[in-house]
Amino acid sequence: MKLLKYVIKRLSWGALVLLFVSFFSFLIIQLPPGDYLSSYMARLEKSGMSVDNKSMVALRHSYGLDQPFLVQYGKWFYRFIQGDMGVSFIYTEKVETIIKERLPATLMLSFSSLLVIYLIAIPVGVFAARRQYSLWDFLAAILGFIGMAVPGFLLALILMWIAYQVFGVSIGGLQSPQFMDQPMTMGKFIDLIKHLPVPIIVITMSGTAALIRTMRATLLDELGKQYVTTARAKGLAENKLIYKYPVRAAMNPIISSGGWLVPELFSGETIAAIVLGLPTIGPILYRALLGEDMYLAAGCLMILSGLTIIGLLISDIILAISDPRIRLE
Amino acid sequence: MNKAKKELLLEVKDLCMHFPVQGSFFDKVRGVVKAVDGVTFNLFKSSTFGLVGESGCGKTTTGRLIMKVMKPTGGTIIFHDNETGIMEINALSNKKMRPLRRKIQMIFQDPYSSLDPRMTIQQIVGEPLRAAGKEHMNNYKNKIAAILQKSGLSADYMDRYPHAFSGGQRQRIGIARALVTKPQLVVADEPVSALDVSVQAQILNLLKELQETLGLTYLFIAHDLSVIRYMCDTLAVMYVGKIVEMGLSEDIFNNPAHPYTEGLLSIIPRTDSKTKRCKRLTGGVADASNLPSGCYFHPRCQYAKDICKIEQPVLREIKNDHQVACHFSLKLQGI
Amino acid sequence: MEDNAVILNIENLKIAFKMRQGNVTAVNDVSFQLRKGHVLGIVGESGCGKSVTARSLMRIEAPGKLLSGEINFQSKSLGKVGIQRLDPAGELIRELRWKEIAMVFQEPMTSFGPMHTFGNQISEVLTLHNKIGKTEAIEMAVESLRAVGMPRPEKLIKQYPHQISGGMRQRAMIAMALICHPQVLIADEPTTALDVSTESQILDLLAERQKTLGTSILYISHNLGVVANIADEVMVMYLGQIVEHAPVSDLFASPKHPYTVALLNSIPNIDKDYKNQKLEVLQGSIPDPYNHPDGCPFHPRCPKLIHGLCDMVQPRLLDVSLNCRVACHLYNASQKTS
Amino acid sequence: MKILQKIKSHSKSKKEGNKNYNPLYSASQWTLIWVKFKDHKLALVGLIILALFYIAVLFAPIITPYDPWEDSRYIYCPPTRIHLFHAGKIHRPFVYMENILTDPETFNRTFKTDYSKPYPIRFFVKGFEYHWLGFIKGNRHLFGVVDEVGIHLMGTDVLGRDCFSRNIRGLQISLTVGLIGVIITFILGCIIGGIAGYYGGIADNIVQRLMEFISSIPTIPMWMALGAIIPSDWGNLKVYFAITVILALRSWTGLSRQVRSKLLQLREEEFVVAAKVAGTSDWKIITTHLLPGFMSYLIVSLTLEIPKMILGETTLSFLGLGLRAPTVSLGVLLQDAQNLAAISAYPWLMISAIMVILSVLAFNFVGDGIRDAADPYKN
Repeated sequence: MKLLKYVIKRLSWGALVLLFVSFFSFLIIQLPPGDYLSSYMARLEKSGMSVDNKSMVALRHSYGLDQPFLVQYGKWFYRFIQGDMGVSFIYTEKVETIIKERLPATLMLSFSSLLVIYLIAIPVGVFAARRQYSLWDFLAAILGFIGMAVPGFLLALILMWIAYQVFGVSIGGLQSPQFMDQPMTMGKFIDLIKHLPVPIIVITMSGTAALIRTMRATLLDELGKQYVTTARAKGLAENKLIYKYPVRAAMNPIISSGGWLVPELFSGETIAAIVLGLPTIGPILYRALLGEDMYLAAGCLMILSGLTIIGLLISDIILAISDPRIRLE
Repeated sequence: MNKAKKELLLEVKDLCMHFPVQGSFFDKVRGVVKAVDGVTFNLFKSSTFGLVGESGCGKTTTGRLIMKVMKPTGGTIIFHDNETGIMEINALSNKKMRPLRRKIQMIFQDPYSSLDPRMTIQQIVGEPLRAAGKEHMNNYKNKIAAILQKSGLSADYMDRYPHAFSGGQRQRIGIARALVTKPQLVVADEPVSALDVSVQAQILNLLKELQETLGLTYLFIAHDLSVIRYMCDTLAVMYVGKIVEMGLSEDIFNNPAHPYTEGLLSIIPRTDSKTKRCKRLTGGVADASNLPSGCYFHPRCQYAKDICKIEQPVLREIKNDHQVACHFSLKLQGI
Repeated sequence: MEDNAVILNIENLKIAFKMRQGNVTAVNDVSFQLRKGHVLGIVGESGCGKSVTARSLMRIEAPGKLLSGEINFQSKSLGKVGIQRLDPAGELIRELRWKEIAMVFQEPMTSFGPMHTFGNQISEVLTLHNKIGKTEAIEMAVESLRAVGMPRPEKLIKQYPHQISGGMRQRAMIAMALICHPQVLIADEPTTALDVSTESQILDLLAERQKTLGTSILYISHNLGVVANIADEVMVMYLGQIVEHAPVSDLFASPKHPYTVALLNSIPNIDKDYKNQKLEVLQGSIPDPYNHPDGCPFHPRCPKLIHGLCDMVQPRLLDVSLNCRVACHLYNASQKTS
Repeated sequence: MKILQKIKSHSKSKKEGNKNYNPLYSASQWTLIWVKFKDHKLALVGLIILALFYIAVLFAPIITPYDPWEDSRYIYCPPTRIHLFHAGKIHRPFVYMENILTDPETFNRTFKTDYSKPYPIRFFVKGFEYHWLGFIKGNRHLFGVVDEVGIHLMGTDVLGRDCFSRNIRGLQISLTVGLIGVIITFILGCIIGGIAGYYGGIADNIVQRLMEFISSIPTIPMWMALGAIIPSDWGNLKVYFAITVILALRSWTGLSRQVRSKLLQLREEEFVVAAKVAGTSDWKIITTHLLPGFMSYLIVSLTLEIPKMILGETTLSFLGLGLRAPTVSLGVLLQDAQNLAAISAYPWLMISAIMVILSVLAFNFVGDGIRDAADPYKN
């Protein structure tokens, strides 16, 4: 079937991009002059302990830091494919276990945020377009602007401040302490849900604002087209007519806007997680970059980019299925 | 347009333009669309040659090839110029082509997209002059004012922008731009089809007057046969990239030799309701990516025989410079 | 209702658009009648208000605002109806739309919704108006497509608009328009965007369908030749007003209003060899819609201008002979004296 | 309206005023855009805010009463209130002295206002030395107080430094990061987008793939990674430019996509073919026809790109991966507001956040206003 061929082509292209990303992320971590050990050494000296040179060399060798860059990359990538992403210096654990531990929270948050964005932006966008130049349209526009103007971390800060001032409760993290490493019980699930709103709001704020504007503009464009007049002439009721024809046609650009929305989501999630202390991949990447923990940082970048590529692929496939003009090309 | 000394201006010899149909990123070229497929005709000085046909017949592409907007995939275009002699347009380098650019100009179809909305009329009309080379300022302005006057526009429109003008006035500006460098050949690509009836007549008459006063030669491209009859001395009817009939306009209009021309003439709605339209042309224009075998017109032709399905007819002369590409054109003529 | 009874009676219709730079009267005091089984052609250049007039019959005149005048329609189900009183988004007008008055538009490319199959869009009208089931509606849709000469209509039902040519799409549009057997079909320049050969086939199709179903057609076009072929009577409009209204043979044989005369002369005649004769040309261009000339709107371009009369007093549309009407002072004066 | 008057008077003198001469006939593209832009109320508001901000940025050293890095005893002092009435009588605007009381046991410090003596605010007061625009030496400041009383319009921070001066200086850094970053985006976007749009074919394909590659790495993780590369021993100026480059690396893709699609659209217009036929060279076609064609769209996307960059810089500096302590940018200022306790106790630390939001909102409003007016020939 043509669609299968299209999917395979896109997948192979995604893999190629992932290869470039891996090279790029490994290169990035190599650039700063020293590496983990030298900065670790610097920290030790500051706190008065001194490490003699010989054990330093042994350590460097065991972590394979003394080999030339390309060899390090080659070995790392070869092992990466088999799922062994190397060892993190900070956590002294295997990178993939850390990431595996944090992956479900990342996926759950980003997926639910994507859902929230689409569920809010589409109706509000349609509403604003249909009542163009009315008070509501103006309000939606203002909300949109503020949504795009307030940076993610600031929103998180403000929400936490309000919660702290008003309710006197700290709403960081996804789990209250007592449920921390308990098995999944009903109580724990409800507690999780109770913690969800703040991170979701922080992550989706700018995405929703931008999508509302896209939806409104696209729908206004479609409403001017001839087939809307034809449908009206056929005697269809205004509401039914608008949702069946122009809104359906305006859905395609909305689905294809997944292209810039998915990366935006992951980046919003990273910043929200750092400020709110969420158990996702964002904060680990942050600590890894600060501490120049090479393998962990590369692992995180790869996973985030991988998720983004998969997200882009899915949005392309949905678009190909939903738009007959592309599907039947 | 005295026929006595017919001086040749432009020779087009089996011009071809085949567009590859691009597959997606990975698979290679899927097929070829023969937009222009072996077109041959000659243009004589200060006469009007018409190219007529329905959409997709390749008339606009032919016009653009002559203006060297794109390179043809085959055939030659030879321009006879008494100053610079005989030259094959496509063989010329850009530098050598520059003097020739002044001699060949073009009038476009859509008055709303053929003028740059961000330039004043003086800049638009003056562009060919600026491209042809340095010109003293007031000499440059006088030339523009003169040609605007000739095209029926007042000279003090010069510092206005296109958005201040109606469709008809914009087309006059397009004409002024084409004639400012006193060209010999003007390719008019559907100059009136985007205009209202009354404005259309004004522009057609203007083109005729300018031809008489400036001795211009027109290659007139249109789909409306009545406009072609009014404007052209000789014409060629095109169908899916090929010329199917060519000759003097009275011969073709009075006794058409090709079934397609005959069909077109019969179905055109007339205002005098005496000659009722008769149904002689069924079906639609052939799809350029999968063409019928033999003569492309045979699926729609009422005279079609077996030979038409196999062998493609060649353009041959049946009477003094009246050529047809059809196996049975003689029978059609009742000869 | 016996033949040529009046189905549609429009009196002093006035429609204006509120634009940024001020009000533009698109239709200025237009009155005419449409008889059962007749084809009424409306001809005029761009901006003369022909399309706005037609669309106001179904109250889809877009940004325009119906100022005054009456549109009395003899509806089968609702009896005598004053369409100008109906609320454009109301229940009643939706009853009439497509069930009694249907429409074919100019752009075949964008008249159908891009995301739905032909079957869905055509059968939708039946399920809406005739209250019949989906499957039965699809069958009727297939039949209606076959009736307009569509090859393989069963295949077409599942296809999308972008998969077929402009000419085919216009045929499907006509099939959809006539599927509920409306009393009135409004054709707003249906063949302008088509090639000559497709145009003639669409005209034949419209004529044949009109005869068999007895629908009355309001045919709008700027191409006089097309109107001459399909219409029984013709109205010429200029700047929102009717300047001449006559049976098709009278209008084209002996045009009366100077504008109609000039229009007919400025079209190159395909059967005439012009040698070096020139076309009679109508000077000037259509005036700016924001400042209508006073008196007769055509007076700035009229070769037979009577100073003091034409540029002061607006001529009324008066009967000159059996159902021939002209709005020109030349004829009013003669009428008084004769 | 003065633009229209200017045209009217200019054209009246040149020609007899025939009845329906509309001054907009000979109005260039930019005049038309300005006429349409003015209808957009929000955009005008945005323009005014931006004008104020950029004036403040230009005259930063003169406006600020205190040196942003000068410590003082007034630690975490709330914003000084300006009074007009002293003991019931009207008085020129003045401030009161704030005394610092330290509680002996808990050592926490509170401020007690001494209402006895009004200290009038003076203008063009002598203050700290500065080099305006790098070369003009001077020590005059717009406003200030002479005696040792303090005037901290936006309070002070943990080291007693004046927040008002630091915010203005922060604004200077953040807004200029946006501008320089946008210039890099403009150059990269135009060149790459231009090549892809004008020449198409393989070039277009390569650029498309490159953009796909860049957009497949989420924005902030990419910036964080690039931010982490900046060696800690680089000077402030070097770090500053490194950040602008990093921000631009990501945002040029949006611009080049705009440029490419606009070029593809304009290339099909008949007036481009007409120019080619008239003999105008390729380069001249690009500069005289295509560039003015999409210049207004370019300005729209640039104006909308600046706020993204300001947000980018603020986020990065907030995380400690962007600009570092000695430099004062709005993001760095917000680092102090990181912990909840600090914000709830000293809310005026959040004023830098309001500065960020205001500047970004202003840019978005202006960008939106230009976008509506970008194509005056559309209707």
